[in-house]
Amino acid sequence: MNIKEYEKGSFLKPLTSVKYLFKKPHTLRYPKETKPVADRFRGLHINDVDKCIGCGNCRDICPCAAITMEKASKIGRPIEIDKKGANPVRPKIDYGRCSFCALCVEMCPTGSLKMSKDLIYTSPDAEAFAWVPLEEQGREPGFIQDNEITPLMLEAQEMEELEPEVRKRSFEEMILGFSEEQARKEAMRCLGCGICMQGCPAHMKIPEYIQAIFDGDHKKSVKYMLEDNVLPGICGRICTHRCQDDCVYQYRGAPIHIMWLKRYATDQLEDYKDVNIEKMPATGKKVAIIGGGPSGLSAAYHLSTMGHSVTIFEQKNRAGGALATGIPLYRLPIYELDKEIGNIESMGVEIKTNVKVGEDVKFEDLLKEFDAVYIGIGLSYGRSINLKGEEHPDVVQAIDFLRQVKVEGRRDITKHVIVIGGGNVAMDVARTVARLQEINYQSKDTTVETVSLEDWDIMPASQEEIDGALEEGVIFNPAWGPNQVIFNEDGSIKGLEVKKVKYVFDENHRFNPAFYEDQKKIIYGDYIIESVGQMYNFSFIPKELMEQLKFTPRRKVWVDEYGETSIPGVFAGGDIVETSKGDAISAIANGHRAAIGIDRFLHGKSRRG
Amino acid sequence: MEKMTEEQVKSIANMLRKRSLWMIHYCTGCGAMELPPTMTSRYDMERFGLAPYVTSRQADILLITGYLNVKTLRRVITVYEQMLDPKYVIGFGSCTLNGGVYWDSYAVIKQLDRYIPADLYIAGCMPRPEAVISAFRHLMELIDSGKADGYKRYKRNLAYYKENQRKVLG
Amino acid sequence: MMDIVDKIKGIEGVKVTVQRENRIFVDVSEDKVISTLYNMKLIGFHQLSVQNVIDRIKDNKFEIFYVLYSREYKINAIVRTWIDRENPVIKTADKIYPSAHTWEREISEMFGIKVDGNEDSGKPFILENWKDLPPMRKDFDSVKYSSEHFVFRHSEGENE
Amino acid sequence: MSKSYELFIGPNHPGIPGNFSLKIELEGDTVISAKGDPGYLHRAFEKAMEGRYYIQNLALIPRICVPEPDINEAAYAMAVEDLMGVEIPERAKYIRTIVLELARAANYTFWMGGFAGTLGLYTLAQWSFGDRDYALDLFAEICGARVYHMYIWPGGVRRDLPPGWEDKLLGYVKYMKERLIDYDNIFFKNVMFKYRTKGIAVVTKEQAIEWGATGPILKAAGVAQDVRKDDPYAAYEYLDFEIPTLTDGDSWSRAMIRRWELENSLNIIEQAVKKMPKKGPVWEKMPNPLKWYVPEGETYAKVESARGEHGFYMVSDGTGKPYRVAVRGASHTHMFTIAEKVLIGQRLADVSHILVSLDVCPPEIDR
Repeated sequence: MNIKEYEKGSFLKPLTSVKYLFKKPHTLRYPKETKPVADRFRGLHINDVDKCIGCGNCRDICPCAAITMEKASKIGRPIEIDKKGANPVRPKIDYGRCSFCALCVEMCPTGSLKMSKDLIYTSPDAEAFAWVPLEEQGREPGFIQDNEITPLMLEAQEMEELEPEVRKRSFEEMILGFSEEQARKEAMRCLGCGICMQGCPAHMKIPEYIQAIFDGDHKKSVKYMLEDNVLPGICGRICTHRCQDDCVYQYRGAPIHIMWLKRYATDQLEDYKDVNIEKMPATGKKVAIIGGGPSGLSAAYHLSTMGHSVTIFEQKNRAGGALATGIPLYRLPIYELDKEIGNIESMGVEIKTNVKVGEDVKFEDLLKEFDAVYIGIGLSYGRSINLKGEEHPDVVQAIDFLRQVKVEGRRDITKHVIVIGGGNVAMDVARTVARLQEINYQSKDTTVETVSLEDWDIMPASQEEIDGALEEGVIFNPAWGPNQVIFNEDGSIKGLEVKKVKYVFDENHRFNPAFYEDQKKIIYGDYIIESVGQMYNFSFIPKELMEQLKFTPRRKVWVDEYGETSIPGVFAGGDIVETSKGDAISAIANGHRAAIGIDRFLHGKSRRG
Repeated sequence: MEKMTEEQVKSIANMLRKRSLWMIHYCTGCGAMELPPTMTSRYDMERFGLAPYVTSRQADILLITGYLNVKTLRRVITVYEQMLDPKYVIGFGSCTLNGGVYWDSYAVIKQLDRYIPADLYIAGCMPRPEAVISAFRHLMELIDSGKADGYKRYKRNLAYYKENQRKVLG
Repeated sequence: MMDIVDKIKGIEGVKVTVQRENRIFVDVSEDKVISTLYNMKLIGFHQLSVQNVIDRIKDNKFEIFYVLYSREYKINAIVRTWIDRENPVIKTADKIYPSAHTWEREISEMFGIKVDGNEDSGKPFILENWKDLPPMRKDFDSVKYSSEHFVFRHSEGENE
Repeated sequence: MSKSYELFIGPNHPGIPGNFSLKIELEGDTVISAKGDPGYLHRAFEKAMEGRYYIQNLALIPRICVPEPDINEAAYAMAVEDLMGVEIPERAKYIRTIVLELARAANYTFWMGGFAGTLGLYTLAQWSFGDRDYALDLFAEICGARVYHMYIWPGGVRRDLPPGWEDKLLGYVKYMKERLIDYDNIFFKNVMFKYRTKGIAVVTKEQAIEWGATGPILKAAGVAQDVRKDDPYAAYEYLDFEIPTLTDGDSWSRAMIRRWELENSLNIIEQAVKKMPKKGPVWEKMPNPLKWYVPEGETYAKVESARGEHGFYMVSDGTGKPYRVAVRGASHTHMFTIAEKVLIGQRLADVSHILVSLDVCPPEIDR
């Protein structure tokens, strides 16, 4: 720049601007003319309320406290209220606060919230500046979220597990658990919205305990867990993790590994001495619990913290129910069970093992001796499907087989095994068989096949289990129904004849399988394990009392909202009641609920006296 | 008969008023940043008979451009009271409605209409020039229909406004 | 860089930390601040970028910091000192750095720190008619003050 | 004996650059003392930032300085990155440079209009405000807002440039360079401008250094101090540019420095667009905003704003919210230490243009 020229100054130069007299003005004659609005413009919001789950993350991140959550009934149009993993609320935005920073859009886990290109709104009414944004308001989307650049941490930490070849060789625990760094990173992802808590049958305080893990305070974390779940370490390994199915990250990325975070935190503690719920003063009341499964243990723990003295009657030689006998060692090591049951015993719960109610001790006597009785016997007997030829000794029930392997140390197996069923128990069986075959035969010339009515898409087993089984070499025969067992001439089993399934659920969505009778095949094998469900056995209850016990149409024990059966003072929980979804966490949840009910009953507050 | 003519005079006056509005040149907050483009060549609000003016006594519109600090509020009230009737107030953006991004600040008032009456608000933080022009046109409509009566409300409810003003100004 | 550090270390009573390239922290005790600043200016730190206070309420101290800059060496030096939170008084640095005068006015208003030698200390500067605690102190709760003195427009949504 | 009298200018006054007031004492029309009265724009930013998560402050920081918000975003992001030990991707550095320079150019364009306005030459005001508007539209395309961009955030920038944006940008640069000739003709080479500003409000080199001036005031007095050169941030170290200096230190020199810097900015933009990696990440992944714990420490991050050195002193105590953020705006010193002294002896008619010539930005003083 030549500064001299400027220093001189000129009278005439300004006159050159006269040329603009003859040029078209660049004035934009709004509103006659408009200019296009930028594609990423951050204007008034748009929200797809059907996609929105009301998680409230937009509200939490808003720097201006502009977002409140409006009840679904007030948003001006009907929405699906009982959507799974959703709160019946939707964001309402106060434009007397909003700073149009679009952090809410960046943080929206479903992608329902957007900003529009429209930012022209005037009104003389100051109250007219807050509304629930809807798609019907007809605004054109502007700023939307980007999966590449997002403050959300969409990717989950990879969990290390043993390689299929390695883990097959033994019953060693296959999931290795998070390292400290991984756990912190995974815990960091949590947004604390609490949508997961609804999915969890026990309504555990998930955001709180994840926050505590993030802060490195494992004791605080486990303390939060024990409030709702007395077996956190076990659930950290074998839970059906419904919470993860609801996690808001599922829409744009991978859900948080809530279960494994729980396992991480409990693994950091040798025992729970310092973190147990504080015990209330003794009340002198006595409660008997029949069955030492998860629901019984849960009820026992909470009752003892409430000051009652609790006795558990367990017919097997160790407490734990299905956890002790059914779940294979590679998923749940025995020391974990000992740790958590030991913790429950340390609260003063007496566990009487090898006591069978109805034989060693009479149910009527329990009713007399104790102030309340809790039945948590679970479904401990295998259900048969009345298969032709199932009376053969080489056709066994899954529950017996698993117990033999886990508790009695059975290690023998034949070379070709057929597992009937497509649920998680069937997977446990198949994978246990795969291990036994590896141990006995190094998997040389062995097969393990499963047969299930359900096709891949509706198979009840969880995807992780199916994937794990496939990795370990299990062969699947989905959408085949067992017809009859075929025998060799020497009386040993040759195989299983199966027929093709037409459909499993009829048009009313009821379980009512139909088959193509002409499409049949034979699966060859010499050992069949039936894994199609379990049932309870109430033979210990005397006949006159049994008549009083009310059942639901689905043949489950009827209980009120506090777990009390139709017999006053008798409570029930676990898999025998209808609220259970057949997993440990539901059993723990309704054990806890029954404990509250029993406490009320013992303090004379029972609904029916 | 006489009453009729008075009404007619009023409506003619309103019609004329809306076509020649002077806006006082007082940038009370950051919303004033979008005023220069609106005033000058790009959007040229003089097309609507609007122009900035320097003194309060001659101005018709007071723009509260965004957040209002308590210290500024005192001056704004003075300016507003100096302005002659009819006078109109436009609140710019979020801050005049409910505190905006400064909702937790000890220095900024949260609701403009508790201290002086506002005739119109514009959404945005900050509003685009198009929105500002829309607001001016909206205000003209309100003046035309006689709905922009903030100055009358101020007189009518003077005790209420003074009480609120005293509370924050001390 | 290192020769400057050595020069600063030569000033009496300072503790020098080199945080990274071009940034040095110089910690001094309360009574040595002004002499340190004077010596720093002699060394070549001609510009005071910012002077302000951090309320270390847990230690019951105010941390006063002066961000200095030397064009010659292209180094930022941050002189820090700590004073008691009860009846806080500092000495003015405006004879050394004229721009400190205004920062000190702000400090005295926002933290309630008396500045000896600064005739504007204690006079209203940014605030007007302020009757509460000095607002930048950690024990002053801005949200509480706002909800007591101003009225929020009520929004009906549920905030669980 | 002539009597002196006091005069209040502002806060409602067209000659005041924003909501700010000045108490001056005059004898005749000569100023004998001046005292600034800030606080009309005090919003308690530093307090509010202590109560918000690191990412939430993104909504606050651009509002500290209205005409040029990006410097705040950049300085804040640099402070957080420094505390966390994060290095941002190469492309993000260039994008930041482009954005900062575009903002600087827009700010100088805006300033020219204001400055010409205080001298009574309104044509330039009409032109430059209109031309700045195109820059604002460019901003709206990259980040969705004309004034408060919230585009630069810790870790890089918020979105990659939209396709075709560079061409539009270069088109704007070309347009502005042509317009600058017109600006020169109508204003900078205008004798009226020269007569009104030459020798007015002189800040000598010694005074400028002593009073702690930065930016154009210092450059106009002959000192080439610029954060972009002295402590390069973003991509400035890869770019070739000169720091303009003049020697007089008067109002004219300061205006010329800004005119010069505007051209400089346009050149830097051109260079940066050419040198920028065409592909690559623009953001280094940051933690979940609600659990964004910044390691304990203190740092001072500074950038060169249109007015001088703009800095953030940030203290973290290891939690998700900053413990203390102190903002250093260049205007703070320029108003109180310099303007109050420089105004003495000047004519009343020059007061408003001297304030604009020192580029006093009230929101940055009050915060």
